[in-house]
Amino acid sequence: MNAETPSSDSPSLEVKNLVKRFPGAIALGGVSMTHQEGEVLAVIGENGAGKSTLMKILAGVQEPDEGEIFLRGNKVRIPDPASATEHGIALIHQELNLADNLDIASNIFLGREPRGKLGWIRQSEIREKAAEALEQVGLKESVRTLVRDLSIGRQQMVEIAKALSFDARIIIMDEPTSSLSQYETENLFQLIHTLRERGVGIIYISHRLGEVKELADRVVALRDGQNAGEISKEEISSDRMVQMMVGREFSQFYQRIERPLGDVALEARDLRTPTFPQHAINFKIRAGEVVGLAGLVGAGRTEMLRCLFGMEPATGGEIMVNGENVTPKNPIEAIRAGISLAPEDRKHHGLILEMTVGENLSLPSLKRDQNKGFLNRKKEKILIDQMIDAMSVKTQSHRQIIQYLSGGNQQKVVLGKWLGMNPKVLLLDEPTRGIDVGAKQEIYKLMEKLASEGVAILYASSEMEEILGMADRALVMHEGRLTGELSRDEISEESVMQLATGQTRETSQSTAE
Amino acid sequence: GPADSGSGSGSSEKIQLAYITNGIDPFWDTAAAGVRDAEKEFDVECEVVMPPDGSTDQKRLLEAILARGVDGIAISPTDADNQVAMINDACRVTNVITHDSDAPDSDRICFIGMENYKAGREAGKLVKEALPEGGEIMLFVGRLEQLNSQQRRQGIIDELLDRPAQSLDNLEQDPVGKPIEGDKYTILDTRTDNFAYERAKSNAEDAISAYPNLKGMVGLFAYNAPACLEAVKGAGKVGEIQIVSFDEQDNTLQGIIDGSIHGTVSQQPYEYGYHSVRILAGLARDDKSVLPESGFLEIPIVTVKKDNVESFWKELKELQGKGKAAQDSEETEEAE
Amino acid sequence: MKKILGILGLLIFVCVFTAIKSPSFLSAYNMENTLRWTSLFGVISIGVAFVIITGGIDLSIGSVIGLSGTTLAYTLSVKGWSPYLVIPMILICSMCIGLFHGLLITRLKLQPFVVTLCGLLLYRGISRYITNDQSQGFGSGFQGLRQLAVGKVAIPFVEGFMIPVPCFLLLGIAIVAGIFLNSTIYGRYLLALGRNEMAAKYSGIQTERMTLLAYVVCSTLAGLGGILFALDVNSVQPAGLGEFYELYAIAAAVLGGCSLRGGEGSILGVIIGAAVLRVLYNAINILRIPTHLEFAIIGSVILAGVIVDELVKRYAARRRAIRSASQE
Amino acid sequence: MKKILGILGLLIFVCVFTAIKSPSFLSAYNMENTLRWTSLFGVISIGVAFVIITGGIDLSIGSVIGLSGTTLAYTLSVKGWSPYLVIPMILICSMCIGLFHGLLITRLKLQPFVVTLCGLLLYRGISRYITNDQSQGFGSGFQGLRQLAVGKVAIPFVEGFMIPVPCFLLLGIAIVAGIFLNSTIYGRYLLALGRNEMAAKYSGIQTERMTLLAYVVCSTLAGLGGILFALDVNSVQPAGLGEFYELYAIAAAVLGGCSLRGGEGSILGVIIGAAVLRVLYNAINILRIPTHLEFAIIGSVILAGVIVDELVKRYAARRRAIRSASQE
Ligand SMILES: Nc1ncnc2c1ncn2[C@@H]1O[C@H](COP(=O)(O)OP(=O)(O)OP(=O)(O)O)[C@@H](O)[C@H]1O
Ligand SMILES: Nc1ncnc2c1ncn2[C@@H]1O[C@H](COP(=O)(O)OP(=O)(O)OP(=O)(O)O)[C@@H](O)[C@H]1O
Ligand SMILES: [Mg+2]
Ligand SMILES: [Mg+2]
Repeated sequence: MNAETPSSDSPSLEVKNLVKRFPGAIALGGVSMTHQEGEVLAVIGENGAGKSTLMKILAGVQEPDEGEIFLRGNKVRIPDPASATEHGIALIHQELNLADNLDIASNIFLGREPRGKLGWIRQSEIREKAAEALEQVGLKESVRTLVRDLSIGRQQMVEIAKALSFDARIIIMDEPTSSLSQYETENLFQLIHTLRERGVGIIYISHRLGEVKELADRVVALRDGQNAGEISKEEISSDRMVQMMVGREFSQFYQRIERPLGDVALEARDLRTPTFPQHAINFKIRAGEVVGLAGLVGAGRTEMLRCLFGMEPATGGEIMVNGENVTPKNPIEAIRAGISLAPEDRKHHGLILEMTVGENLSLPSLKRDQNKGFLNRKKEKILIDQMIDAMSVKTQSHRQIIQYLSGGNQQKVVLGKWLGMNPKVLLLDEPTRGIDVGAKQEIYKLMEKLASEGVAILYASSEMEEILGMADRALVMHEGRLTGELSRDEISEESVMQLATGQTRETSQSTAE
Repeated sequence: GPADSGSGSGSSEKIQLAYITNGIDPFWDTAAAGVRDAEKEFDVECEVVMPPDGSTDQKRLLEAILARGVDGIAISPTDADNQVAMINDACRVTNVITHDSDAPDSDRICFIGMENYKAGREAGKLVKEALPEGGEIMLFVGRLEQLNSQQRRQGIIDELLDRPAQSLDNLEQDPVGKPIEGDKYTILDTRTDNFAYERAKSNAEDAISAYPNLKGMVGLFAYNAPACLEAVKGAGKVGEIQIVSFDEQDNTLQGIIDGSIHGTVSQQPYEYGYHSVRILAGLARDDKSVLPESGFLEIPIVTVKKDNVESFWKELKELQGKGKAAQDSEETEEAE
Repeated sequence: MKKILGILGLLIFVCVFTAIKSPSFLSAYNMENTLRWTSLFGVISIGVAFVIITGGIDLSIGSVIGLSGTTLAYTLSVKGWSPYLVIPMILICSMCIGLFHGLLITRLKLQPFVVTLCGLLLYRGISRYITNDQSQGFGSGFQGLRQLAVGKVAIPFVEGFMIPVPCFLLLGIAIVAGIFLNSTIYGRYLLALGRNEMAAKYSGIQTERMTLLAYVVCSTLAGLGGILFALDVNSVQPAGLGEFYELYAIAAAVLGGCSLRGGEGSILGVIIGAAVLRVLYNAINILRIPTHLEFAIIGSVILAGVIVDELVKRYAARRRAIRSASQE
Repeated sequence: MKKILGILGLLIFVCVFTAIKSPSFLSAYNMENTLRWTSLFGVISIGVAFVIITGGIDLSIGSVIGLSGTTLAYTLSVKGWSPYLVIPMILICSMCIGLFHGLLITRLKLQPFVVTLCGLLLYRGISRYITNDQSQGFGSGFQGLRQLAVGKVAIPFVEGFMIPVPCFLLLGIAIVAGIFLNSTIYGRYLLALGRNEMAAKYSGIQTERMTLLAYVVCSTLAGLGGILFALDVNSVQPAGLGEFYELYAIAAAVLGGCSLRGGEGSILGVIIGAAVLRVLYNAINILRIPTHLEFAIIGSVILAGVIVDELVKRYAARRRAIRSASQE
């Protein structure tokens, strides 16, 4: 417990006037920040505020154009990731960065393998230590599993385990929970508490303000690459944080309006997914209904949504849209039947990173708007402008290459792609993953609006608040099984968790129909 | 080589000739030596052009030579029947003669060479000498698509089967891939290697494996017999399998001296190079007397066996040495 | 557009250099020849560019060229079939070859490299088998048909210089390909799936069908190229025609701005790429550089060109960054 | 391991088939030859596998083989230099070639395809230039040195069958390469960066240095291969030695389980891949199939092998899925 006495005159980490420019964007325009020994410092800000850029600089992934970094009062340079490791700084990247051809253990120790002479790998030592790290984060997988066989959520946990396995003095977590559900998140929090007690400093970035409230000793806010204020533990409240980030007051978060429900728009009858063919899935969603899909990481939500969208055709059962059997064998059939899916993994499935914002937005609707096979550039432009506007995508122009947008803005484009298609059934897989409060609210509003226009919405979410706040009804899954349905009145943190961990409730079955 | 270093003054006075081969092969190295000697003797400049990739390349290079202009071209057509138009195009702007392989239907002025079919028959005779008892024979060649390899092959076959000489205008060929059986000799197969020496060797090795009774191997291209020799040595069957060769690669001649190759048929490529340049130089100076009477200058075939190999080789070395010396001095001149 | 500038610069440099060194480079005869060869290689390079844009590769085109050229000469001269029957037949067969590759790649998920490498061997073998390894040709017949490859068209009011017929073919194909790639939804689909096939699939694009299309286009153009090469050279060696052309075509495409990672490419660039290669070959001969230096020179000129291009781009990017920083 | 099974199956199938059809296949002389050729091609394929694992490609190895073989024959026979000087010199030069490629690729970020294609042309040109396009050879000299390639070692207590020396070379190289790839951190770094260079970089791996290493290994082994080929064949054509070998080597690597997308590969698989190619060539000759069918047969056998492998894998996966479903 020697870390209980942080010396206030030389903080463990201090940055002064960091500037980072990109062609066409200034990510950081002179940011300063201090981090005290053993504290949990939360960094918040809207999408594109510069949080990740700041962290990448600290981890040696990028070099600042101007500014200074001090560690325990000494000025340092961090030119590459290896020297960040030497300084005891570990970063959990916002976007997954794993070599998916290697197994979990190799990934955790990549670049820092316990080695013998001549670079000999000590394989058993790696496996042992990796297993420990996995246990710490509560991931029940063999360390020999290849990373490419893991779902995104589990890959995220591997990333966390990787950072933990360092003997780091400061661990930076850039949205570590963005694809974790409540259960794993709590696990992570436990871990953070343990680490703090051990004197390890944490810098925590999240758009989930509830988490920040629970964890942070201090909160630093960034806005447009500038410092936008700082509050201490006592002052932390959602309103204050939002105000710092957005620069104005922010009122009610979830605004549910009562809507009249239409006929059944989407129905799954005895649906069997390729990964869990032993469980039949049955549910109905009515037009204008917003249904949440909850579950732990790996519960099979993504799998089911992919099935509904025809990406991985169902191995059994039927999918009905407006009472018609459509059971799509591929996405084209799904789209034709009026089903759209905004996928979870935006880097690999949602976007074509090297293409422009505009080209990404119009990709699904090109076919509809075509002019005998030719591009209809006029319609395309109108659609793009409309969507950039509707989703308030922060971009210089629609010609910007999308990989240079911040994560949140990228996510807006993913949603925008599908809203342009006027779907009957909208499937959203983690629609607010990694996006800021403002954008989140816009997306919620959009969902409300679409629902009131008669679109049936099924959204998978790992964020409990989102299920509690948005859903008219909730479906809960556990290991590929639909463990229950909760009506609006039944949705509560406990009831969702109960079903998500596999404890079936007697009442849930009766209310389901 | 006679590369134009850009100064231009010297080269514009001298007569410019081009000697185009049908590929890259040691055979042509000897021919180039003849070209170099004649260059000196007749005070002309002649570029030796070896197209690496067959007909297409030959056409491309010929076009480029015509584009920059020459006073005469000697060409060895890869596919005479189908290159008539191309050769005629060249005839329209300059003097064209053929060497090694003729294009009789074209407007070329004359042909220097000998008949590959005859050479084939000579090789057949060598085989008969080496294997008076008869036996199984394999043929090896770079590419069978070329006229010269087809004629050589057919010459050997006809000789071994004691058939009468065929007319070249309408050569009847035995199909590839089936054994051709005569009274004494059986020609098992003809294997091609696409000019890859390593394939030539592995083809020979595989033939030794596949045909335990193999008695003779004939290499139709210069590098084939040495490759066969390597394989025979590896199998420990020197003397057991007789080898007959074409052309005069060092390894072949050494093999004849050692007694591991029975003999070779030389077309004297040096003479091709020499006479091509001599005739073209004459024509460029409007001297028609250099032309052979019938339009065909026959270069005699030389059969090299153990008894005459040493003198043949010595002479060859002298010729090549002269050619090389001429070339070297030229290069040093250029460098200055 | 920017990607083309480098290669265009190289082309201009080589042309100007050669023209200064030797006046015969600009002679009508030489220009016509160079244009003709560029057109022939341009046609096959455009095909290969389609495949490269999808992130694939086609090593078989040299052999497809060989097969189509051989079949043409064989059926016309030896079998005496009608060209009106043979040419469509060859094009349809080439199309089927592309379809075959495409199906193996999209349905069985085999690696394009492996599939087309097997194709390289297989079609070469078939050409040699059909003709029993004998050279084929048209002799002095089929003069009318051969105009497709060797014909020239006079330009009104210009004397001495005529445009080779293959140029028009290339022009037509390039325009269609350019419009397809840039102005139709399918072109956009190709570019998208070349970059990220999964994301394209999630956007409702029938990626398999588009990939199939690219391979079909590639093989068909190779088949057409084979016809033209055979008609041009007049002499077809079943074991030789088209050998190594896959590398030339791929090189032309890559020099012209296609990335082998997929998703990038411009038709104009590809044609310029093909032109650079042809002009280099021509220049070497025109400048009387010995043939055995050919490869060394082409290799080093291209390498130097690519390196200079990269350095210039970096320099420009640095300048731009400094300028934009000082403005703010 | 699973990836190798398919190709191993193909190898066994071809061997058994040929052995049944013709007893000469199993004769000592034939096995020795096949082993020797497999070893020679195996050496260069292992080099290429390293580059492929990093997600790159090396098209230049055929020309590096040509250059190294030509230089060896030229300096030994014509210049009369000592082998003790020449062989290290050639290996060092090959290393430098790899370094040069690697630097262009990692520092200037040029595409490996372009760089090594230029290399293909350049080194071929240099070989032809050095020797003035004249064939080179060792005549009947250098018998001792030539044992490196054509020598054989008797096995104790086994009569008739001897092991060719190149086999030992291959074995040594394969063991070192296998250990490097699987049991050292550097091998792991190669695999990681081949799949996800960013991830490797973020983990503090000096990806550029590793990529460089792969190209150096590849060129060095190609240089060694060139020496062996020249010693084996005894006669070297500067324009021909090694032509197309890059395709064979890449094919061997890919058949042996390397993915051209990088990050995958096993040394054992590569050797089996090389063996399949050589055995096929051998089988065609042994079975007395005409040479002009060679390509067609090799192409179709490999294609059939790859297709069957894929279908079997799919079938197995389906069976497994059904079984696991019925268990629960
Ligand atoms: N490599 C790059 N090239 C150009 N612009 C970039 C690059 N990386 C980031 N940017 C820009 O820098 C700004 C800050 O991005 P950064 O990723 O740091 O935001 P963030 O605060 O992490 O946002 P989010 O919450 O969405 O992750 C954004 O405007 C982004 O577009
Ligand atoms: N490519 C894959 N190969 C094998 N198994 C997979 C693959 N992708 C997912 N799985 C497994 O399928 C199950 C369901 O995963 P899925 O991604 O559908 O879950 P999820 O509820 O969406 O969880 P997450 O929050 O991680 O996205 C998990 O057990 C996962 O490990
Ligand atoms: Mg971020
Ligand atoms: Mg999911």
